[in-house]
Amino acid sequence: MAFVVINLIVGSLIRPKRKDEKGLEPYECGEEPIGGAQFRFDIRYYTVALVYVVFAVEIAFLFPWARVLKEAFAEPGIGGVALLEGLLFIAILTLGLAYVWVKGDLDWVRSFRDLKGKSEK
Amino acid sequence: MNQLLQEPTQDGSQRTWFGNVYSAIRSTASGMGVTLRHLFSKPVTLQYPEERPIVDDRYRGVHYLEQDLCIYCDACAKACPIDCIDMEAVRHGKELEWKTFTVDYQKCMHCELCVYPCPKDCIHLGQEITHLAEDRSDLVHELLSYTGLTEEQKVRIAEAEAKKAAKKAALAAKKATEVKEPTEAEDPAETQDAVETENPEEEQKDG
Amino acid sequence: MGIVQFLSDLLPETIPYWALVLLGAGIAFAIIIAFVSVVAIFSVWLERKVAGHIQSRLGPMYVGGWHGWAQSIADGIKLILKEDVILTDADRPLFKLAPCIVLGTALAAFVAVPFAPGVVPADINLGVFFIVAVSSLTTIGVLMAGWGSNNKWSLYGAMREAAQVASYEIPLGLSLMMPVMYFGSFSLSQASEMQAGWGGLHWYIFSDSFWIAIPSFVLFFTAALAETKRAPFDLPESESELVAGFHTEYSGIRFSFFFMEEYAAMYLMSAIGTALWFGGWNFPGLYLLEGTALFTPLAIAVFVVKSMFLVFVMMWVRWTVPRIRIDQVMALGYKYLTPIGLFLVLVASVWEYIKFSMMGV
Amino acid sequence: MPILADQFKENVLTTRVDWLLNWARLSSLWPMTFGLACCAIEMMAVGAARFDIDRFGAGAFRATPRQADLMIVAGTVNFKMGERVKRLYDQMPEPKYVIAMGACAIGGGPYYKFGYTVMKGVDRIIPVDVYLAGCPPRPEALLDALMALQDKIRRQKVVRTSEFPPIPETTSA
Amino acid sequence: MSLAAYLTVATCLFIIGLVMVAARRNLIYVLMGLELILNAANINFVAFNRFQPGTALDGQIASIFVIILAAAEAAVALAIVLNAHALFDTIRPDDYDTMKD
Amino acid sequence: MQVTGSERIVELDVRTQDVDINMGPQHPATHGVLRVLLRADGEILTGAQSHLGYLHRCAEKIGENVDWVQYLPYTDRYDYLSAMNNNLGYSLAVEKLLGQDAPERAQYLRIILVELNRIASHLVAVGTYGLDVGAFTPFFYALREREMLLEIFERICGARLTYTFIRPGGVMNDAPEGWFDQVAAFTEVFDQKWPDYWNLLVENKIFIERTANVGVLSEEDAIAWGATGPMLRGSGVDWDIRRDQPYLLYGDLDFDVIVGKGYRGSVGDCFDRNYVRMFEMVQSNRIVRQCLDRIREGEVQNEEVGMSFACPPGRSYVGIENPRGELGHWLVSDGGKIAQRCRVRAPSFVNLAVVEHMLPGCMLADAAAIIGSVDIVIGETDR
Amino acid sequence: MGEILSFWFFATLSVGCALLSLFHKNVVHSAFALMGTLVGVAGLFLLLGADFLAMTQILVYAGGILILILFGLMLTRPEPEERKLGRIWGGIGILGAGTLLFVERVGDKPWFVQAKDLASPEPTVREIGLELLRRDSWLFAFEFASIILLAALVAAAFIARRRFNREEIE
Ligand code: SF4
Ligand code: SF4
Ligand code: SF4
Repeated sequence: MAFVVINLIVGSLIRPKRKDEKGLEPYECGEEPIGGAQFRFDIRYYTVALVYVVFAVEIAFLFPWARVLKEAFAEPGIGGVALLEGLLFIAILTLGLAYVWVKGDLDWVRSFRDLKGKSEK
Repeated sequence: MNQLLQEPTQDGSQRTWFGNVYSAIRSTASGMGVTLRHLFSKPVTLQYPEERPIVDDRYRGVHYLEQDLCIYCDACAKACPIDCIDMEAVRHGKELEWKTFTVDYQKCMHCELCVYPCPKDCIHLGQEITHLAEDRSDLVHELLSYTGLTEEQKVRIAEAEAKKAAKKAALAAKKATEVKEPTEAEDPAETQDAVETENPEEEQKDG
Repeated sequence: MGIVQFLSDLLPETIPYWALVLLGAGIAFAIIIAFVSVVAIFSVWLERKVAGHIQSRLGPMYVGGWHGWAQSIADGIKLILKEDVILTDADRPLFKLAPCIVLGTALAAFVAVPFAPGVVPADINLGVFFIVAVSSLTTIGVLMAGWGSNNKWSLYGAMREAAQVASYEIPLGLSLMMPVMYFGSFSLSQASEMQAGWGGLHWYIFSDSFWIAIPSFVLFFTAALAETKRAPFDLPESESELVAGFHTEYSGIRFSFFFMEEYAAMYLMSAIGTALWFGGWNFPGLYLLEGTALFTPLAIAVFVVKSMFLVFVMMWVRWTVPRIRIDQVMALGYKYLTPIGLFLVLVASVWEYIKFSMMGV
Repeated sequence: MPILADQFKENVLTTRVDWLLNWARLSSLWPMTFGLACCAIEMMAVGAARFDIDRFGAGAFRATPRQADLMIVAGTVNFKMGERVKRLYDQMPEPKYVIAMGACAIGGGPYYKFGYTVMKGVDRIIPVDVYLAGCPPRPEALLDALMALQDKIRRQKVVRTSEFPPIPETTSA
Repeated sequence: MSLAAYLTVATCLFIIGLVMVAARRNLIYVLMGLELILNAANINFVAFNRFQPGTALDGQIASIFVIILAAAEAAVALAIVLNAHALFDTIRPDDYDTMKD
Repeated sequence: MQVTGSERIVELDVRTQDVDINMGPQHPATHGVLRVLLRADGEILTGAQSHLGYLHRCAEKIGENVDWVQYLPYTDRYDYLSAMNNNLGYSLAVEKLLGQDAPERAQYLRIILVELNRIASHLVAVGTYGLDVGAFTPFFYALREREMLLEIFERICGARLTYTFIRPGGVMNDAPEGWFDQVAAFTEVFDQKWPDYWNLLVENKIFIERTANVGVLSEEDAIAWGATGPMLRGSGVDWDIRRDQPYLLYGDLDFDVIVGKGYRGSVGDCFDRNYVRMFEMVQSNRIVRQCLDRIREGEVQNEEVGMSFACPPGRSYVGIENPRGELGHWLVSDGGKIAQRCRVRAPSFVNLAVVEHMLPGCMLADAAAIIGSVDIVIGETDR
Repeated sequence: MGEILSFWFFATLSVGCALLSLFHKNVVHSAFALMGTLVGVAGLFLLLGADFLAMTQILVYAGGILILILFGLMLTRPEPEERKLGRIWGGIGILGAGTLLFVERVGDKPWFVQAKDLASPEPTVREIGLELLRRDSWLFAFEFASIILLAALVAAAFIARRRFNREEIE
């Protein structure tokens, strides 16, 4: 801890600082940047996040299930049903996965030209 | 030849789900095999500052000049595409008083074109590989090992002058006596040429 | 809170409890930072040596003497001394906060790593789950970095990172479910303890469920590579596409934070792998020493060496394979690893049931 | 410039600190991935297995100037590119060093005479620490240049003086 | 800490969320406000559960379901927001009445 | 990992913003100082424009200012990865003007050198292509083997990169003692090392996925855009100047022309271009072996052609098969010691033109893969 | 004492960040500030003995929903929103007053039991797991959750995919 703090302090004392504003523009491979960097982005990322959120919840559910599975077999009143219940849960979500898969939401459209070529043929 | 040098086959299995999984695992494993083999084989690295590379005789490095052979004919400078070579000397009859003979490494591209036309075969590109400086003007490289006249040269010039004077005197004397023997006049010059080629080579060093 | 207990025994009773807690937290934090720094320094050096030898060259040789051992120390000092560039139109608060969040979350996740019996910074009983959850926070830090840099390459890198790391949390979680099911516990130290049998070789990967353990480990390892942004999943910082990705605009010490985080995360993932699949600190014969003073240091050493080996495998993979494209990353995550993970969970749970009903274990 | 610059008299401590800082700097000169022309191929060769610049700790080629310490100007700089070179140099954080590799970068090289687009020396836009002649210089020569630069850094006095080279103002050659 | 302390925090979050929904005219803010409200509710659930000795973990499990619903809601709502944005080129609900003309 | 290219047509109604990004002049993927101005919608490129001139060195103008032989060093420097080939192209053009030929031994020496240089150039191309798609190690292996070749070159002509060796009327020097053995040893070693690249890079699943079906250039397009070299052959056109318009003694030699067949995707994708390079190395190796068998003692320089000469008035165009495609030299002489017109048809300049046309619709990561697969050398495009 | 400290820390973190995100001009900053709130709430959960819930909160909220929101922001135009401070303060005023009134009414209940007087919390995940599987308690909800998730996934994917054409609407 002290090591880090000392590092930071000493570093900030010794570290050179530049006086002018030269070279503080964004780096764009040596060129002057064109336009700002805060722009609207691709829709694909959104679908990915969407699928992720749903499955993250699934994981949150499955973790306790997996944790207690062994004990649940022995637990009176649960028994082997625990297995079926979990599998049902997985199955239903697999349906969801299958849906987005079949509908092509998991594909990142690769090439407009590919598509064009296909539609022309 | 190796099996692999055969052309690959069209592999339809790459297009199925299981085919993809299989080929991904297989090819990654074989790639990792190659890298693992290299991990334990000996590196090819030449540890430069400790181990020096063997530089071939033909290597075109930094120039050097056999100064005593050079006849200040400017052929090398003319052959150079970018005029790197700059030389200046004063002729004292057959002897040269070198002022400067520089190669400008701000321009030189080590193409060796200056070497071929040299009538005396006295300029070379040597085996020295590094030429660096912290100041750019240091890169104008002086090839001469000495400037001005050496003692021997002075002696020879003096001799030559003496001979010349003697010859002049003789000539004048002969003229006076109307006897013509022009062939004799060249003899001393020839012997002097021979002496010149035998000059010691210790002084020829590249800077 | 082992440390707090220890401190309260050590120090006079007049010291208030909250001071003890703060002190304990500070000490734990310092230890973790020190450990992570050492691990990072060592792994950077190792990475360069491994890369060197794989590429049939030598890697660092001169700095510090023997095989350039001080190379990464020099790198570290130099990075501290570098000018800290902040762009004129960067989003300053985000730009400054991002490296701290990224490194902070990586360090926080270290709390749950068990090095030896009893040597756990904090034996969180949710171990695995905690690590998965906390490491998902790095994404936010990276998004901050990308957004705050006001640079297109950075933003691209950050978006990729967010999409990729988020997606691969699913296979990662699924792959961790198999050991959780097998051990019936989230705690990494409990899992390690449970692998102590067979003279120290009762590792999950050698157990009766080995045929589930091996694929699940491969799954875990792949997902872990993606989570730590290592090749072939190094798209967020891919050099030939995005220059340096989300840390394009970072220099000096802030960059070193990202650098350290990468290696810390690598070590973290390897530690999980070691604790769950490769028996943690267990090693054949080591149990003989139990009770002696040698035991704990040796156990720590075994654990560190095992996880360092996994780190080495990560490096080995990195220097072997090309980089995947972003759509392929997504396809691999959702179309290959997730179904495989779900299938494995199914098989493993059925296997557990079979074992339960047949053998009663 | 460092705040601490010019604040101390020379003594054992500052010499020690100088030694440490210089050691760190010279041991970890990360070059920028920045090839211009033929010389860049030899620069690549230096990074490759046979010569392995990584032995000196300078093998971590960084693609972004923000993380680089050393700019190896390897190749011909023409006026169009010169502007970019200068911008990239400006974008590197202090302390930064430059090696001008090859005749072209030093003074226009083969294009000195007829190359009307070629900048006659990169030191007209950025300060150069080490000039390395050759066309292209051998990889060993580049290693020599690196060592020369390390020597130069070793002589630098970090704690006391602000010895960073002034940036020339002219952008025209 | 007492139950009241947790409830105070929850109330603060709730108020902030509500104000955010009401006062900031941007669909994303509305969404964020909703999340705050749900969080406040979760704190309440858990806090009551904790301070009601002897009960099972129903409060906590209820919060888990709240989180799930929040996830589902966020996913669908954001999809709608994106569509709205595609349609009207803005995400300010105030401007949506332009479609009437 | 395979993406079953979604069949549905996407209407881009969510108004994402197209953004203009500079790729280059200083970018690891642009092989020097090419600048490509990309227009991207998220990860997908919608437009591309390449900007040249960051390495313009007036090479052609210099050709009109210096002697015939003095221009030789400058030919080294436009395609600095295959300087021997450039020397050869220029020398052949000058020889055509002069109406002179090189002696047989010189011709075989030239073929050996040129083919070895082709291997060296393809090694760099394949290696840096590995870098472009993210595999670092093959690059190091490739440069390691190339280092052996450079040693061979250095022994015969004294330079590693800029050879100035093949000259009008022959070559500068005869081979030193033991040189042919060294070459023969190399051909053996190379055959042993070649499978490593294949296993490590080309057959890797990820590499295949990254390159197959990416940047497809159809046969018609390739011809229409004037692509040459591996670019053209990768698209399935069976055309090689060495075989179809033989120069030197290529007519007598036995070698195959490698043509892309779409083994892993469609014909003309990045994989095929890379595949062509990989197997061309093997063929070059074969050619070198044959030349080693056939070469006889003899002169290496046509005595009629000196170091400084004047060419008779006339014009000549000679195109040769450079590693990157057809390298043409167009020389006009007015009878003087200096060319009146010197013009170079640089293969990568022409090949580069297709890139603008291939990039839109690909992904950002493909930009690196496609530009890399064209294998441009900026010294040549900008000259 | 440690508990009080932590409570104040997390409470300030969550409420402060919530306020920050309420008042901030820049919508992206607001979203990032929300992370502080979510982590703070997770901390409060921890203090309340709900460790599993805290982790779920971080995993789903901070790692999932927040990223979703951020992606949403980056897809839509992140214009600096003109915030109407009057409206915000007004809202806070009214709601605050209302709450105070309410607390005035019901605030006399025994709500001031100190947590440290209660039994310290047990690890919850085992209980939660078993509870979720018991037929008489949460099993139905557990299965139902999966259906809700399925519905959400399908619906969201559908809506996100569906693109209206302007002409179609007009
Ligand atoms: S080597 Fe070439 S460039 Fe250098 S001086 Fe000689 S002729 Fe001129
Ligand atoms: S060509 Fe030879 S002899 Fe003539 S000046 Fe040059 S070096 Fe001297
Ligand atoms: S110095 Fe020579 S090798 Fe280097 S860039 Fe210039 S011309 Fe090319």
